[in-house]
Amino acid sequence: MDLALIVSVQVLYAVATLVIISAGLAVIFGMMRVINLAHGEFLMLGAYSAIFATKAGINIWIAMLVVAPICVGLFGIVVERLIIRHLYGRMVDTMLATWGLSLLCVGLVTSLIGNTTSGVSTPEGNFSIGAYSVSFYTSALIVIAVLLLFAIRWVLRSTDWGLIARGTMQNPAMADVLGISPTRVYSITFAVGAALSGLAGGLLAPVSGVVPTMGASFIAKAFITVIGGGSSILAGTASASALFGLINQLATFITTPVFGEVALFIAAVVMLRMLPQGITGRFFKGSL
Amino acid sequence: MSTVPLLETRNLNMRFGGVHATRDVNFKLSDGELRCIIGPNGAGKSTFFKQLTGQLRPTSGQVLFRGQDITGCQPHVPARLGIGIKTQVPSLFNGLSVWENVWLSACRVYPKAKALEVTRDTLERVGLSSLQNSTTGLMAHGQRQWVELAVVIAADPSLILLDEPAAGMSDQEVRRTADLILEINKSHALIVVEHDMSFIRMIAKMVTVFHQGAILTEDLPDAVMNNPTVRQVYLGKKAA
Amino acid sequence: MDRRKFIQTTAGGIAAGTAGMYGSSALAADDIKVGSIHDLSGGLDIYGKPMVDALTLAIEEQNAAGGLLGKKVALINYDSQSNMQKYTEYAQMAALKDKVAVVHGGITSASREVIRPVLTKNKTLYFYNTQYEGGVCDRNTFCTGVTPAQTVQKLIPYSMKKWGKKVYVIAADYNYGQITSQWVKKYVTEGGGSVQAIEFFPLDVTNFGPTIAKIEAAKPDFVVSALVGGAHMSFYRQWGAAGMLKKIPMASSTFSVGNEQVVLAPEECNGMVLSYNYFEKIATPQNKAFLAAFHKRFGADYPNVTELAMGTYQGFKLWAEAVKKAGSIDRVKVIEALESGISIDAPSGKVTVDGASHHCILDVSLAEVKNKKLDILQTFSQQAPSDTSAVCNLKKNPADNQQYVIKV
Amino acid sequence: MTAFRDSPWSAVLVMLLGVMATLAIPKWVDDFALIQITIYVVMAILAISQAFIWGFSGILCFGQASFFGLGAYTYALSVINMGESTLPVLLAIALPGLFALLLGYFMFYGRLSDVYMGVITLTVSLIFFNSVNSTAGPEWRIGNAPLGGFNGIPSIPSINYPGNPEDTLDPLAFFYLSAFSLIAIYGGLRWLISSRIGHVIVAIKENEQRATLLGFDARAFKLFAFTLGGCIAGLAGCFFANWGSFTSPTIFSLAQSAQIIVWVIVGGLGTLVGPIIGCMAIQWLTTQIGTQQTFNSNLVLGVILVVFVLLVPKGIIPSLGDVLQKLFGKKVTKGEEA
Repeated sequence: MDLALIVSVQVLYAVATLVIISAGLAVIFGMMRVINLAHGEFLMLGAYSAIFATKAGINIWIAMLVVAPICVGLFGIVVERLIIRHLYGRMVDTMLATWGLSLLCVGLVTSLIGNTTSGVSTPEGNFSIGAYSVSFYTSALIVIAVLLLFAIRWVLRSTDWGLIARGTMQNPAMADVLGISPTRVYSITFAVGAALSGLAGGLLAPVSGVVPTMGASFIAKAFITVIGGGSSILAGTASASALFGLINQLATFITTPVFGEVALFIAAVVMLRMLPQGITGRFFKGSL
Repeated sequence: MSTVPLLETRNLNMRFGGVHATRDVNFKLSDGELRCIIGPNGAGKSTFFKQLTGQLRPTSGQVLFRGQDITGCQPHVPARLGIGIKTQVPSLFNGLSVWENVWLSACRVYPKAKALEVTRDTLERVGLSSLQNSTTGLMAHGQRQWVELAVVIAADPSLILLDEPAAGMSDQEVRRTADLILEINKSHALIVVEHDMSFIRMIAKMVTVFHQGAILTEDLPDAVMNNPTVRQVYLGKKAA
Repeated sequence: MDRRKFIQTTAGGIAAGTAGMYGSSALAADDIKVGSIHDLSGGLDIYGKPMVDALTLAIEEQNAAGGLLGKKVALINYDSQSNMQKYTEYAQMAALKDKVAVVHGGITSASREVIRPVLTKNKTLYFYNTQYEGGVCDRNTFCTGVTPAQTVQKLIPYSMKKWGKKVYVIAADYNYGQITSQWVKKYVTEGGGSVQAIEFFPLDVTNFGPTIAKIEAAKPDFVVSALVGGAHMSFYRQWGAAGMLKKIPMASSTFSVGNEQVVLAPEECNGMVLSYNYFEKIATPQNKAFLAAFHKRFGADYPNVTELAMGTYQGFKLWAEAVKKAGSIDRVKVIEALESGISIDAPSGKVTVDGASHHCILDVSLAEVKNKKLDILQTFSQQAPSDTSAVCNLKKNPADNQQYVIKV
Repeated sequence: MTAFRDSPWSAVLVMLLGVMATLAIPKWVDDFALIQITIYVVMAILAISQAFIWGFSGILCFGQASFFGLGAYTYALSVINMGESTLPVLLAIALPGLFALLLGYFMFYGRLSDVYMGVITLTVSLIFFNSVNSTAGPEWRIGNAPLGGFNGIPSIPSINYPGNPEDTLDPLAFFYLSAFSLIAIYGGLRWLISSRIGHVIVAIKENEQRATLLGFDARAFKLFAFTLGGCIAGLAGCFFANWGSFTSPTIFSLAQSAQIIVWVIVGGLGTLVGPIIGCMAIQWLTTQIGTQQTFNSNLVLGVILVVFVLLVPKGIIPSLGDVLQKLFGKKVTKGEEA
């Protein structure tokens, strides 16, 4: 019985991780149709800012939940102003520019901070379910993922900024006519997306070795989750994370972690073929 | 003339969610005929047109070309059977020259040498020979409509479907398009979807009036003009 | 648009400028050239950097003491960027273009197996200074790193005596992990114990949740880890976070090689037992002098001189000794000098080249991780590379050129 | 002169230059540089396959590394088992081609948009990378050739003259083989592009809907182009395995796919010569960076890609074409570059 419990906790943990790492991308790609291949590096920068903040004496939770998002959010604004702004509407060029940006970030961080793996230890201790012990941090991540979904939902649905942002994305010209400057909304939305990625990086710092090249392992999964999810940001990301998280963890338990990854990718390819518009292209139509 | 109609639809239906775009449309067209389809916006003209070209898969009913069922087939099949299609918004190979656009259409049907000759004749026929080297993407809207016409007839289809060929044209250009269509009708059957009544009067032989997804009436242009229901539904609003 | 045209021309200028800057570094004609091919960027840079630092120090010390055969020794550095194609390119460049006297390089066994055939074909002497799974038998190659018969053979009996007989093995999924785990299994069964399971992980896996649960279910007496690389660090972190360190002790054949004990918090790795040739706490005078020189050269806050760094330092010293003995840098003469049994008093104790297997006889110590430091528990002097010498004798058949995979 | 009419002359010119270069290089270059240039030529073949399917057929494929790797592994595994290299070379072309056919059918007959195709092809190359990366165990072997997982397959026998396995190609002969293959493939592709099928493929890239309405089954033409691209990339993989007599899973990695894309963007999308030059320039630059410790190679590649996408979106060759055109003021109503 305990094993079943542990497996379900692991599955929830995997789903929570997928939600957290793809939330930022869902905003940037889901809403703005900007394909940000530097998303992995935004995560890495978030992890590093959390580590430096913790080393500078800030409480780890504040470092992860506040410092990391703010740093990467600011970086997002700079990136949007310098690069992304010129490329709206040119999807392939944005893909290539952000790919260049990701290589650039990895190179910059490696030369500045060097390559020794840094990290911060996982806060809080652990508790045990039957014979198995689970770290508090894992359950904290699950809770944070759920809160994150509701927070995004609240911002988008019931704040005027959320409404303006959604409106502008759907029809920038219309927003212009109504006196809202799309350029400002675009840069704010991109910054929010970057901040969410920074938050994800911060949250994952304690559980993974933070190296300049850590972004690569997240980028593919984040993209598959967002694209698999489909047009509506929240319902799509949540449903895709649940599906892919489940497949990944079950395959990992049955075989090895490697085939867990391969199973995830194969499931994604097959699903994209069956539902070209993603899960919310067919189900949960019209939800946020 | 064989008794089998060139094109026939049997109670064709199309539903988008709640909207019932075409309702049990039974339509017949014989060889060499020129038929116009008119109707107010939202009467289902374009939906009907897209069902014929295979761009939309009908919810129910059949589309028969020379008796062969082509309902909901792959979009490239009607063209192979000899149906030339001109879409509402001119859809051309913008990066290529006029010559190349027309040549591509011809080369699917004719061997290499014949294709060159057909291309030259078609451009001659539509009066675009002088513009054959210019890039289609950079040309004026009217000219692009004619290029698309040339592209369609280059493949010598037995039936040509035109969706609003005169849209966005000056009167003088509309006049020239009408002459072109009449000249084309000498060797090809045509269905023209249009709502510009003056253009219809220039070319039409038989007119089919669509209203709320169904055929209201089929008659000669003058008869259609004076038909009270048509006037009330369609011309009445405009005349008032 | 003028602005854009202006930017395009300057961009073109910059690109040309940077390209021009890459002339070859200043190399006098008659310098003795030593090639170094290590990963200084990409996933494996945490191992490469300390190795190149140690090699630089060794060469600077050599030049300070009058160079070699009266000539200055020059280091040519190639960053293989954790990319196998670059390893092949640079091995060819070192052998054919720069015509170096010797190449020190290769970190993973994969990279060794790329450059070894190239260097042997192009007759350039090759030193592989990393601890590895053993079995390489090639007259043109000298392996100065420790092999399982020297380290694992000490680590397993000690751990079994201390913790018990049921062992769970986790290893990096490439030939190092595969073969080392076989050696662990051999010594565990010889000691009367049993290996419950062996699980392999590719180098980029970071989520070890399910694995920790499986280990808990198996309830082993201790775990043996042969994990490699920055990503695998997260295993130790998740292991500590799940509070497993207190429940199930751990021994490792790769921990601290990438200075993991400095990065991780004490409660994530204290008590781990390791076995290597070199630890900073070795109390020989040569080691004290070496550490003083190292910290003077690379800064006092240098985290920790790793096993691989010392392997590279000793590798160069052995080669230099052989050149002095042979009186020339000619490949065959140096090989014969090395095969005659060169030995040096290195910081890790006496290191002697075993002529038959081209491996080294050296001291091996057991140590325990305690608050980011490695405390020595036991030292075994002059351990022979018995695993490789059992299958490889280059004196009897010098033409042998392969890696024996030991059937356990 | 529109895109089609000027192609025969520029093609012949480029091929002539290629042949002259191939004959001249071995004369005034030492054998190390020859081996270096050989790998540039091999990578250029890979670049051409990407340039053809992306630049001319409009297929956004981010996973060309999958066919490249498949070609290398197929050659390695079959030549170790068979000894004689002629059949393995053919297999190294056919198998990736077959895989491209299957993957292409899976994608093109599913009405997928460009972006989705980019992500799927990228994911497929990651599937290859992860699967091959985990075959280090002794049980993973085909015949007597172990797959070797992360450490790859070392000491792969090189291509031999058809008939006798002993007589293998020396670096010079291998250079000639690769260079003339590159020239032949370049010529073949230019001929194909100016042929009827080529026109239709380019037309489909311009406007798929109009091509369909003209009666061309766009999916079949794209599948043909994609499969051809797969075969060429497979051949490049076979030559790559031959060049270093080694292959490892990193051949499928994200970094490898990224490099291919950078070559085509820097060289010039929509041309074949551009990516060849872009590929050789970038390869040379990354090797130089490796020997100098000043810059990190990722940093330089990243800057190049960002700068080119923002400032020189058409890549070197088309931009040069524009500059030359403005300088010599040729009155040309040029639409898309050849």
